[in-house]
Order: sequence, then structure tokens, then C-alpha cells
Amino acid sequence: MLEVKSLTKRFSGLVAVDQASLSVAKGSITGLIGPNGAGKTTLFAMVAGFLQPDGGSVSYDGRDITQLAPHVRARGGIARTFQIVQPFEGLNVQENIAVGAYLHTPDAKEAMAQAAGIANRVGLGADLAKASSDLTVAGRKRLEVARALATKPKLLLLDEVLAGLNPSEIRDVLPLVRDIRDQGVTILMIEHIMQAVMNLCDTVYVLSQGRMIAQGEPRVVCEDPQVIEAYLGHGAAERLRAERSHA
Amino acid sequence: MYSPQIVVEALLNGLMLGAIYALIALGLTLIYGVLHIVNFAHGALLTVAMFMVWLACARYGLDPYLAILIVAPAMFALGYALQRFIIGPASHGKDNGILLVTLGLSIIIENALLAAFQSDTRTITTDYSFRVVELGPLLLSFPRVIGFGVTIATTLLLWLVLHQTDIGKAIRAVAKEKLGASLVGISVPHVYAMTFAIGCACLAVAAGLLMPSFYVSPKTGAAFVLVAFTIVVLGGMGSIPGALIGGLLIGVVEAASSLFLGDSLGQIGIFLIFIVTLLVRPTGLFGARA
Amino acid sequence: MLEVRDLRAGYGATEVLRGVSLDVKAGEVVAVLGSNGVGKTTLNKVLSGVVPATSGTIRFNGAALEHEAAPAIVTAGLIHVPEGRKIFPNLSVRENLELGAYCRPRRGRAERIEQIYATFPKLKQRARQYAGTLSGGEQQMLAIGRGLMGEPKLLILDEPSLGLSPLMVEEMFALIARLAASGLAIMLVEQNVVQSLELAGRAYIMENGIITLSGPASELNSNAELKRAYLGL
Amino acid sequence: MTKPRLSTLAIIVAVLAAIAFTGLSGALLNLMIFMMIIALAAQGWNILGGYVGLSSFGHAAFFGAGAYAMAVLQTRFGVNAWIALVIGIALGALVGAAIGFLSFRSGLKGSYFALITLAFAEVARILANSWNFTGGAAGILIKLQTGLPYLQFADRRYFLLIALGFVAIGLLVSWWLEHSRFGAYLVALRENEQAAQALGVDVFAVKMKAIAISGALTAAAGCLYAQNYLFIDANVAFGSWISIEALFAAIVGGSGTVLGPLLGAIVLLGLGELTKSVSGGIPGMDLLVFGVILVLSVAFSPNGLVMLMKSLGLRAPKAKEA
Repeated sequence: MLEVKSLTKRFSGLVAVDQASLSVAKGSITGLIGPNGAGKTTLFAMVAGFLQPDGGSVSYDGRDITQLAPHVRARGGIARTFQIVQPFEGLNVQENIAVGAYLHTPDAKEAMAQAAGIANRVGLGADLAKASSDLTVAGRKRLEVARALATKPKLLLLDEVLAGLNPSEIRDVLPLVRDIRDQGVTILMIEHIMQAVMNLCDTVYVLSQGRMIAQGEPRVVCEDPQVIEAYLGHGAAERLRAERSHA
Repeated sequence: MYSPQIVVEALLNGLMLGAIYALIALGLTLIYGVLHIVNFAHGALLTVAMFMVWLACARYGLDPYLAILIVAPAMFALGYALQRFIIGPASHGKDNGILLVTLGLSIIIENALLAAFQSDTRTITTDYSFRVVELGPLLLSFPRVIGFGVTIATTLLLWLVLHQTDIGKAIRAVAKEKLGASLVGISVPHVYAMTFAIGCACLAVAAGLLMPSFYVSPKTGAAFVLVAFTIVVLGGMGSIPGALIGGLLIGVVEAASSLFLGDSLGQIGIFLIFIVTLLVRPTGLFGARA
Repeated sequence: MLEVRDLRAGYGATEVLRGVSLDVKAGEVVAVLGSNGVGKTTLNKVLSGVVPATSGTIRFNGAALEHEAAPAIVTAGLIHVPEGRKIFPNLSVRENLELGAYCRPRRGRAERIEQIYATFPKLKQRARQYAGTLSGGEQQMLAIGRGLMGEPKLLILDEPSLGLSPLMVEEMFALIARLAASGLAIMLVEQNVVQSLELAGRAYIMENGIITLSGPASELNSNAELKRAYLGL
Repeated sequence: MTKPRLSTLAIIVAVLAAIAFTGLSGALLNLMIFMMIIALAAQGWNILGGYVGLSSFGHAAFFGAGAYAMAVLQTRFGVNAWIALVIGIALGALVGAAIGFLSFRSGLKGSYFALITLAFAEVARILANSWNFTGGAAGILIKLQTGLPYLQFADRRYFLLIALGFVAIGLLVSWWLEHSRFGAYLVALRENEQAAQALGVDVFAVKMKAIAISGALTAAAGCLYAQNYLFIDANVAFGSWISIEALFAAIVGGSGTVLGPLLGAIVLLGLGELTKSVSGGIPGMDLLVFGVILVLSVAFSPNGLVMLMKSLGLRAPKAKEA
């Protein structure tokens, strides 16, 4: 469904993303993981059209979309959430979600009704009239997802929807993500919390210092010494191995 | 059309007027570069400085150039207080808030001056107001030659302050890295106010240089404000060399266009430069990417 | 030396720190670990007076700092080397170091700079260069050097290994070990769990704005909970 | 957000109309007409400055386009006043689209946008001042001809009703914004352009429509101004005073609200008259007061009088409960 081919992005000499490729199969949940500053969000921004790559291509449903503007991609069914949540502060929760719903209907009543439905689905049903700035962190993350869902996406890009949530909140959000996939939305997610990735993803890509260093099933990827080192630091893999042989 | 001598003279006089423009723009660009705000009250503050010079001369018989020594510290204090106690707190740090607060201030200042001094234009006559300097066959206005020299000296002084003193280094540090500056113990509100104060002191120097050959009325500054913004945008918002070169350039353009188009249409050349720069290269000739 | 009790802070309606308590004793290296977005950087910003605390207390060498602004905190000797370095790119390396001593008297500044140059010979080579032109590792060294110029009693290092090559990471940790050996108290805020735990005497684990685990580093190092949180193992 | 009902708007307009027929003196009637003209200009400003968050310092460009269209078409081409009015409004939209096309394509925002609009207005002012076609520095006088076809009335109350009618249209447009996709898009891109794009909003197209509507409303105010005073020159039509009054009224009243510009215009001009009479004609005192009010309202009530009244209104019943 989504093919990313050797995308490259430089910021004033610094290579943020270096020849990274990935592919997302229709109906899958694909994870993109990697340590802080690995370039995950930059890669996402290029997929959603907010940044123009310096090299490489993005194709979606077999069409090259590298040159398309973000709103055109959104109309084509690609929705994204932002790592730093970005609610429209002048609008309440329901109106926020309705901005997404307006993509498919010009009618205000219809959009607001759809927004209410989606709010229920993501667990914001009780907060429709709340100012978006009055939501908790978890509430804002849900709002971010709800707004994206309201555009009726085929491909949903989730950028760290779990960051900043506590374990019980995470437990609540995991089924929501799975539910969205079960409704036929393909998902590509950046995630930091490994537990969630192991739980949700069919395939995982690992980005470190701008380069894809591993890909595959989550369990296999987690055993990859390169991945462990990227996460836990130099020497970690060896140490873990040593510990395991002790046990 | 015109003899080459008239054209060259006009352009040279334009260049020298441009130096004073540059001085006005210098304060504006410094404030933008550090606080990242567009100080819409800059023109009105210039008017204040010009009235101060005028008062010092007309009431107390001071020479306008000497008056700078009194007006500059006064403007410095005024600028510090305005930023620290009014613009900073009232705008809540929002871009739009700053824009509106400085717009409000400019209207307050302009009309307070109007209430105090009426709309008459006031001039100072000195025995050198109309003196000319002969440069070979060319005749140059004496006040403008002085203006040119003092502008260069002021710019050098400013450069020294910014590069040799702790507060100057702090100002440059805050311009690019606010958080880092706080973490070494620099008080950002103080640096902001100091920058604003320096910008206002530059206006005092410009006022002293303008008064011998110009007039002041409560609306005088308004005429300079778009010119100053044009220079700042052309030179690159926040760039000091940009303001200097931009000012000289605009002085020449203004002289050329009023020579060939007449005074009223002459201004259009400046505005068109402004619009085109904003549209085509908003970072200016010397500015880094915003 | 540093005693933090029930510290709360946030941005607008969002509370990020939800009651953090921790201690750093003189001469100690304490690691504060946690993944992205749990509030580590906010904690540092509150400690250094850049973000106001909503409640709780911060005592440093006996003085209450929770209502102080950044200059007073720096003067007290609590110095924070931030994540992402935040050096002054438009100033020369030497000027960056000079400003590190902004809150200290001018006297002795030149000697202090020479000491920093002795610790970081690379900075001396690049003294006149704009700091923005340095490599990532050099910038991190400059950030630490600038922090040391402030004559710290406690140095907070926020993600000093972030974005560095593996070799540079090694060098960075070796350097921190040297600083610690000289007797300087260090609070090391890191994602790099293994190396931080090797260096630190004690450690705190932060999750979602609160400390969930603390103890001697050696104990935490063999804690299964920690690995679960980080690797899902 | 405050979302007044349509019935509230109807009552406000009806009350204003009724006031006109309570036997006001000529001076007060003129003040009311002027208030409505400023309110209309401010409503135009509010579409762009309030709902989209792009503060223009040069709405005089639209006001002047309307005023000059009205004056030039009638005096030079003998066009009927009503047709001139329609053309003037269309011209305002067109000028808006032109300025918008240039500025939005270059991605100008914030202070840059404020400055470039100011520059456009100044260019228009200088051109109108030096071009014979627009009457040059002498300006244009519109011939006095009373009667409905000429849009001039011996009884000033009728002109007030017409101005009020336009203000009512302005209120309706703002009301529609609060209840439509287009309005939701405007607020969305004010709050966060990127997030709006991610939801499929064509930011450029939406901004273009907004500036055209904004220009049209403010141009209508310019048309009415010309027709009311029967004289314009470059400094009146394209002068910075109107840019400033439109902005002041909208912000003081409450930018991004339906009733803000109308409320702001009434309060500001009312206070201005009061100051003038109290200060005994010291020049500039009314504007001085405007400036102080602007700074105070940015500092203490960033959402304007409408929100201030609302929050006071909300606090009162709570006090009762306690």
C-alpha cells in the first residue's frame, strides 16, 4: 500500500534520513522504531508531504505521490497524527473532530454528527463540548487520533500516540489501535514503547541515525544486537547475552 | 535631462541621507534580530527623540549635535522602560500581541505629541544648516556629511559593544539561543530591554543628525517607519551590515527616484522595493533563512 | 546537596511533573532514566528556573530555589547542560565559554578557559571558530565546557550522548567519569540505560511524570522491570 | 466560543434601527452612520484578522478601492450609484484576491503580512494622490442628488438604515462562519496550519476566499463612506486611519467573534466623541484614548470586550450560587 524508496533528507549538511526504505502492506500495522533523534518524525513528515525529500520516492496505492501537497495526500486517504499534539484551541472537541469530517461532507450538521460518532469510538464521547485545551494529555492524544480518523483514511500514520501516557492509559489505547486496523485502516506507527510495538505490530522497521538498520517481526528484531545497542547503548547486547547464559 | 554633476550630487546627497536612514534602521533591525519582534513604534520613538533634540536646542540653546549626548541616555532609559514594563508584559510574548501593542504605542505617542505640540512643524536653524562642503566640483550638504560620518562611527561603536562587552555577547547569545542563554544565567527580559534601549539610543543619534536640516512634527516619524522597514527587510531582518548597506541603497534610490519622478511618486520606488523583497526574498539580501 | 520534594509543574492545563522527589548528595553521580516524553527534560527545566514549578520544593545546599529565576540558580552553582546542547551558534567557541562565566566575576576567567582547553584540547583548536560550525560531539563538549565555566557545584547533564556516534558516546561517558572522579556532583539524565547505570552510584526511573523506581545503580541494572520497560523483553 | 443566535442578531439590528427613529439630533445621526461604516470595515478586517489570524495593517487598500470605485464611476462614467456600489464591492474582493495571491503564495504571515498590506495601501495612496484620473491631490466630489436611485437621502435616517443593512449582512457572514465548514477551516488554519493541512484543508485556497470576502466587506464600507460624505481624497480613502480604526474596533470588540467589530466600533467611536467633548478639542486626544484602550485590551482582555462581557456574565451567576 505504501512504498518508501531510499528517502533522504538533509538539514544544513546534517543527514537526518539517509536512504531509508520501507513498505507497508495493506491491512497491516507496521511499526517504525528507533532511539531519540533517529529521524523517524522526519521520515513521517516526508510520507505525509510536509517535507520535500532530497532524494528517493514515496508511492501510495501504486501511485508516486512524492510531489503532492499534504492536503492532496489527505484527500487521497493518508491521515497523520502529530507527536506534539496540535489541537485547534479555538474549537471544542467536537468541532476539532468535525474539521476532519468536513473532508467528505460540506454539511455542518452531518460533520458534527460524524464527529460525535468518532468521539464515542475513541472514548471522548463525554468530552464533546470541552475546550480542547482542557483535555488531559491522554485526551489530547485521543483527539489527535479522532481527528485523523474523521477524514476516513485508508492509511493512518500515528506518531508516538503513546508517549507521555501512563501504563493503564497505554493499556486502554492499544485495543483502540487494533480496532482501527480491524475496521480496514492500514497503520504505520512510530512508537517508542517496545511493549506496545511487540503487542501490536506485524512488522517493525528500526531507524537509527537516519538509516534503516533492521526490519522484520518484532520478536526477531528485538533480539538483533544492533537494535539493542542502538537503544541501550554500546555493550548492552553483550551484557544481555552474558546474563542470559548465566540463567 | 540633468547634467551629470547634478545627478552625481543628488546621488551623493542621497547616499548621505541614506546613512541616517541606516542608523534608524539599525535600531529596528537590532531589536528584530534579538527580540524577533517588529517594533511598530520605532517611527513614533524617532519623533520623540527629534522633539527632545528640538526642545534642547530651541528652549535651552544647545547645539543639536551636542544635544545627542543628553537625548541618547534619555532615549535609552525610555526604551528600557517601555520594553521591560509595557511591551514585554502586555504582549504575553505573542507575535501578534507585540505587533498590536507597538502599534498602540505608536498611536499613543503620536497623539500625545500632537496634544502637547499641535501639528506645527518645527525646525532648528544653526549657522551650518545650509552650509555646503565642496568636494572637487561637487557641493554636498554639511549636515549630511556630518550625518554620514557620525553614522559610521555609531555603527563601529555598536559593533564594539556587541563583540567586546559581556552584555553585547549576551545580546548576541539571546538572539540565537534563548534557552541556552538562560541556562548560563543571563536574564532574558533584561537583555531584551537593553536591546530595545540601544535601539532607541540609535534613534536619538539619528534625531540629532536630522534636526539641523530637517523638521519635526508629531507625524514625522510615521514617514520614516516604512522606509526603515524597507531597509531592514532589504538588508535582511536582524542583520546589522544589512541595515547599513540597505540604508545607503535606499537613500540613493530615493534620491534617484525623486530626481526623475518627482517627490510624491519618488516614495513609490521604496515601497515597491519593499513589496518585491518581501515577496521574492523575505530573508533579504544578507539575511539567513528565517 | 539537592533535595527535591513533591515537585509539580506543567504547561497550561497539562501537568507534566506529577510529584517528583529525588536527592543528589555531594560528590555523587545520580542517573535519571526514562523514555521519551516522561518529563525528564521538564524536570531539568524546572530545576534550572526556566519553567516555573506549580508546587513542591527544591532545596540546594540549604537554600530554597523553587521560586528563583535562572540567574540566581546559576549563581548558586546548580548548572544545567541542556538536551540538544543549546550552545550559541553565532558566537565563537571562546565567546561561548566566556558567557558560561556570565554570573561569575571577570577575574580568573582567562585561567578558567585555559583549564577547559586542557580538558578539551579540541575546543582550543577551534577557539575562534563559530560554535555552529562544530561537529555534534564537539558541540556537546562545548556545552559541557560552558557549563563548567559557571563553576558548578552540581552539574545536570541532559542526554549528553544523544545523536552522537558510538565512538563519541564512549568518549563522552569517559569524560563524565573523569568529571565525577574530580569530585563534582552530577545528575545524569539519559536514555542510554546501560552506560548510565555503569557510571552512576544511584539511579531514578521516571515514568509519566513520577519516579517509579529508585535505588543503587547496580541493583537497578539487574532489575527485570527496567528491561521490560525499555525492551519489552 | 460565543455563538450568538440569529434572533439575537436580529434584535440588535432592530434596536439600532429603532434608535435611529427616536428623534436623534443630526450630529448623533451622523455619528451613528459613521459607527456603522467603521463597524462594516471592521467586520471585513475581522474575517481575515480575527478568524484567520492574519492581522492586516492595510485594509485601507480595500476601503479605498470601494470609495474610489464609487466616486470615479459616478462622476466620470455616470454610472448609477447602486451599480457603482456593486462594482466597488467586487473590486474590493478582487484587490483582496490580488494581494492575497502574492502574499500567500510567498507564505507571508504575522508581522510580514501586516507590513506588506501596509505597503500595498501606501502604494495605492500615492498613486491615487498623483493620478489625474482619480482626481489627484484635490480628490473627487460626488454631485449632490437626493433620492433612492442616487443612494443619497435628504433624510439621513434612510442612509443609516442602508448602512445598518450592510452591517447586518456582515453579521450574517460572521454568523455563517461560526456554523459552516468554511468557518471551521478558517479557525483551524489560524490555530495550526500544519494540522489543518493534514486533515485535507487546502490552506492557500481557503485563505484566498477569506481575503476576498474580507476585502469585499471593507470595500462596501468605503463605498458607503464616499456616498455619505460625497467627497474623498487619497488620504481619506487610502489613509492609514481607516486601517487602524478597522483593526482597533475588531480587536477591542473581540476579534474572531460575530459581534466584536460592531461592539468595538460603537464603544470606540462613542468614547472618542466623549473624549473630544471632555478634552475641549485638544487635537489627538480621541486617538490617544484609542491607543491606550488597544494596549490595555491586548494586555488584559486578549479576546476583546465580547469575551470580557461573557466572562463577567458567567461569573455573576456563580457568585449568586455561592
